[in-house]
Amino acid sequence: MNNTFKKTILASLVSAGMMTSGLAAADEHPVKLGLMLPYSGTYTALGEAITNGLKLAIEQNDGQLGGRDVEYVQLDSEANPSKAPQNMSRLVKGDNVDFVIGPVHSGVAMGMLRVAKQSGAITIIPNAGLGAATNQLCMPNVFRTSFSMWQNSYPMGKVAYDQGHREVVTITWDYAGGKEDVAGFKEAFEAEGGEVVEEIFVPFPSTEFQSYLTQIASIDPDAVYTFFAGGGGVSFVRDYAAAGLKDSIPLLGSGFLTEGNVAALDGAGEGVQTTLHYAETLDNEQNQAFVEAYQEAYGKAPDTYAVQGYDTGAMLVQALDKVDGNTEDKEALIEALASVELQSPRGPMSFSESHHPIQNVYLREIQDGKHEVVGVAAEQLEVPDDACKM
Amino acid sequence: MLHRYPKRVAFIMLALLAIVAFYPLWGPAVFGDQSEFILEKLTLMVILALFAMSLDLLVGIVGLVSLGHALFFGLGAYTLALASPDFSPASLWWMLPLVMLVAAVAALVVGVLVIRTKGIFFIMTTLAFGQMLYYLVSTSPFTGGTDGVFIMFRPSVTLGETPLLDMSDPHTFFYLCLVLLVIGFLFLRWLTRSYYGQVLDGIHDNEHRMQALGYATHGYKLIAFVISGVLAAIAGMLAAMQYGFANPAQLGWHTSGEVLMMLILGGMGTIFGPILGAFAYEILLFVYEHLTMHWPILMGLTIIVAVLVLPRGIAGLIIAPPWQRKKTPAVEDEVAASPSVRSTTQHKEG
Amino acid sequence: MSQEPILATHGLTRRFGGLVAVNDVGFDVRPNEIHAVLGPNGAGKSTLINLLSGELPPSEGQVLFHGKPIQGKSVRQIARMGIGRSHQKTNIFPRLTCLQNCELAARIHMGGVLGSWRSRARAREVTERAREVLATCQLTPRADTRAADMSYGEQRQLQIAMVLATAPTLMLLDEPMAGMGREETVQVTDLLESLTDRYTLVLIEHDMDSVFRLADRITVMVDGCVLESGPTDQIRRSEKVRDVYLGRHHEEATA
Amino acid sequence: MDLAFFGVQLLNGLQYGLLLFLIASGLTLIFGIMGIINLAHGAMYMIGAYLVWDLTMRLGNFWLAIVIAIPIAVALGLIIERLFLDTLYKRDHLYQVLLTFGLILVINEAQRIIWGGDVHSVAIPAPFDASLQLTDNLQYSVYRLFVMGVCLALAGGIYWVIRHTRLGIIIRAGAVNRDMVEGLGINVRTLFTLIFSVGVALAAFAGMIAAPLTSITPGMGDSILITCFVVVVIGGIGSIKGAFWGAILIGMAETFGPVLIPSLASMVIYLIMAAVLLVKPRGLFA
Repeated sequence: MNNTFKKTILASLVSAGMMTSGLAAADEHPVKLGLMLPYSGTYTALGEAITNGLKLAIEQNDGQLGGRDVEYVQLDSEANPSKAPQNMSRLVKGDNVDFVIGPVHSGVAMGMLRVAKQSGAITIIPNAGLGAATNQLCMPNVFRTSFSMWQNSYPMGKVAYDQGHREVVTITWDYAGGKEDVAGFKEAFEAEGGEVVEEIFVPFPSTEFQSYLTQIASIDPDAVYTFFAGGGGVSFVRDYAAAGLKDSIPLLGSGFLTEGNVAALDGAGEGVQTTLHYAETLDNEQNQAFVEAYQEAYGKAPDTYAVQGYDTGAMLVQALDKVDGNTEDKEALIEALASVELQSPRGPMSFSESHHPIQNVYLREIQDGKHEVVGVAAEQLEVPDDACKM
Repeated sequence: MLHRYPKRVAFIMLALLAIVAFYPLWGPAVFGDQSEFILEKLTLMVILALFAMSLDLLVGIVGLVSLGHALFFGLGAYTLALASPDFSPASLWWMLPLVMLVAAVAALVVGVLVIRTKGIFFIMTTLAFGQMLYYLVSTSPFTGGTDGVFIMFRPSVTLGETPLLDMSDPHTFFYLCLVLLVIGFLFLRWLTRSYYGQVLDGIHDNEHRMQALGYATHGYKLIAFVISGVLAAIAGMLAAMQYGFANPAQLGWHTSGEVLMMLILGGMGTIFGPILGAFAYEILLFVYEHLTMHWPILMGLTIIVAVLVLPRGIAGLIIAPPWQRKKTPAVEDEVAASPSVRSTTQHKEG
Repeated sequence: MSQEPILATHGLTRRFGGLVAVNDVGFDVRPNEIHAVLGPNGAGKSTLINLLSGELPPSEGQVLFHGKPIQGKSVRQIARMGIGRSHQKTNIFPRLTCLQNCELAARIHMGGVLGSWRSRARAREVTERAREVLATCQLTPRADTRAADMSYGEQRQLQIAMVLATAPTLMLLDEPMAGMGREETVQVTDLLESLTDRYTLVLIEHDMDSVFRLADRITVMVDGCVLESGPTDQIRRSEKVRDVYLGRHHEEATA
Repeated sequence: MDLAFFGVQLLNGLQYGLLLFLIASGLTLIFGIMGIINLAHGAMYMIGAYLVWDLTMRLGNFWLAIVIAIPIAVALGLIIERLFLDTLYKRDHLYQVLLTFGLILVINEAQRIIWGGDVHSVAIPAPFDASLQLTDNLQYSVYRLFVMGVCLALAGGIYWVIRHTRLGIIIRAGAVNRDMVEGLGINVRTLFTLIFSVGVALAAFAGMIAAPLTSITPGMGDSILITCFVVVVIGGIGSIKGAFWGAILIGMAETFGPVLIPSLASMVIYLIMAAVLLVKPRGLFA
């Protein structure tokens, strides 16, 4: 990890003014990737997983993109939306990166999209799931390799109804990501004929769930649908199990509830069902190879954030090979990126006109510490992007 | 005299102003293709300088430590965001007064409730109001929630139909911010040297005595609170204008803490100090971010060292440089025995 | 000397829980007189002056200023009515210069309405008034020194100067000579004596000989009650005062 | 909301309130006696949780981990007080706010360097990992009752020390007039070091016993910090009794608020604080 620091410092000091870089020939210079991910605060683990996945994909292409070396400029987004525009501007105008990869937090994504629109910088979102990024706010130079809140929660609506649940309570943090996720579930569940009897919103980022769990117990619904991520997910699932609700009221959610935290759940997650576009136990050989390589490189099992980083790297590899390393011609580059098709560890994956992944969504259940795939909740699901005028 | 400073201060500040103002001339030569980004960074520093200066009126001059000043900064940003039409630029002619009016009303309402408290209670009530507005904006439906809201077009400055200033040009926007900073500075400098400023000094020094002389101290403090809030809101509006983005994080207590850090770095109660503090803070942040991923440790240690070793901040160094300090010992003890300290030792009284 | 009193109290009482610090005190102060309030420690002198200046609301009784009741009014309102006071524990603006301390005091009583703080003329008048008051108190050489950098005695004199600067009709001075050297006490005593042509003074003091030299009338308080109140020589001759105040030495001497 | 669930919510409010008290007691002691605003108090809560997680993992025994973690926390308090706070006692609140704000940055980042960014959890320890059947579908972990017991015991302990011991008299006197205590020949320096270390240890200890009930994540101290300040201000600065009832009040508000007035849930504690300060500007028990 530390040689990238040295490279980063040298590169940024050089580009920060010691030398006026004229229009050098496109090819010898390394491709500069600006990583705007959280390396502090509650989302630190996600930032690190995405970074690891990205670097793994590029290392597997012997560290090259379109025949050129790669240089990483890592900037801590601190998941702080108010700093997003200036950080993005620093990467684009300050460090002159060729691609910006990030963020994790939706609020930071909004700030980045603002600068992406003004600067035209090619941005690949490896996580933030706000629907607008590839809908109302879509733009040619913005791609996403992760998901939209809707894409993961919508399939669970149908699954919940098929499992016989009719009255469901939803609970999530009172912030945009949570509301969007729960809305996707409600849309599908009520389309099937089910009813969301209560929508509980918890102040962000509180993890004091006891009073809400008691409220759920008093309503006594058929099932509970929830969206929490990171530490919030671990707390909720453990409290839910400790309150003995897991046996009487099944807990459903989108994958982020338990993703990357199965170890921390230590048994409290058994039987919890979630829908997500990835599971570490997917049995296709790309995933087996990926899990092995990731385990060997970083000493721990990958999760969806790692695969999203990995696919971002694979996408760059494929696109830059197509334009054989020419990052000057933006149109051609965007065309190449849009036409990327991956045999990803998560399964076949291509991009819609609004540059959002068309991918499978799997139904998973935690069985002895692993997300076992119990079914495909949605096949090659495309996200609604009617408000997108590219 | 409390707010009369040696000649060298004026000389240094004018020199800095010249360097910053003529950046567009020497910038490209030095920074090459990065000069546009550095201009953006400079604009941000100017905006944060205005924000820090507005807080200095409260903390440095009147001695009211607010831990919720980001409330007005964010209010300025959101007033711009919510009052701007979606598909055309608003006009700055009515937007700036609107932002100032909204901030003045909010500062009056919050001020009336907060001014009566002192010491830790003032810190806590300002923090509470800041958090209240933060959650209000994060959860209410029409402010875009925690994702924030976009401002599609920067407000324009037109005379009838002919555009006077092209706001989309970064240089023009930079000079707008710089002009507002200079106006703000001159206004506060004049205010602190006026009789009203003398009253504020008296209140900072010994509010009880001022009341015994017959001064309605709450009234004077409230006016200072409103002025400080309005200036902070202008800075908030400019910050939202720069990137066209308003977000609840601009209201959070971390932002209030950051601006306080700019104050300690720059030197409080001097009006020009916080300007230096804002520049110093952003430059340090820029350097630390490039040095290591663990930059918060460096920033945290910088603040701790500033508090322990350099309580008068950069301004203190300029006003009374160490090699002169032996001649004017009074400067040092002034901080240690600052009047509100007396109130802390007897914070149980009354 | 016998016009209607500038200040009068009737049945003035102040309790702190069970303790009665000031008990049913009635006394009056005539215009342009120096009225001293004398008494041992804990006699309730300081509580009395706090009741007069509005620092403490009375439990019972009235305080009449020019015949109008002012008890219960705020410190600020009473100050604006023209009752200036100095404090036992020096209460000045340490970071401001001597001149500034007096300017702040002078300004508020020269039509210190917010509107007037702009005019240049007013500012000159205020500074003149402040310099004039500094001169009366022999503090002119110290005009531009920070109050914190002055000696204790000078700070006490500054406090009197500030009260003077507010041009009050009634001055409440709480132990103005406390902790002063011989020569400074004489200086202050002469100063106070010279003020009676324009001001009325209520003096809380321990220093017996300066009180008897200065005061026109004296009120002696013991344990919160008025023992006796009257012209200075009546008090000097009064048996009761000698028994309570001086008597103890008298008995010890003979026992 | 029928009676049974009302009872459970009451229990939840009490449990959260008592835990809040444990953290707030340290804060109000430090501020009440030393006049120091310690923004880094929340960070110590986090350090406590991480310490107990790390030691439980290494030693395999939760209780042993706590026994070792407490002296470490006291030592940390000692070091911080000696290194940083020495010059702050005579200084203005602003300098204390700023220095401890710097401390938050340092401690949060130090945590990240030592323990990294992953989310962790601690299993509920041996004797208390059972749970009671409260209603047909709701169970209540016995460990939460244990935590309440510990908090009550500590509350009683602190109250007894303050009320009936010589140290308590000195502490109460120090809260009222520090110079007077110094005048009586009591070495205030060691008193402060003791108070700060104990205060910090209380916050860390709260983090330790709460670890099994929450997830251990970077920056978990920040949100609890603001709630604690609200508790201390409502209760009355420096008053242990105030911190206790303030914590119970806020615990109930955070529990019943979201149920009764969902839309205002996140602002309810600030509304309460503003209301209390309007009625009693110095807090309920100042």
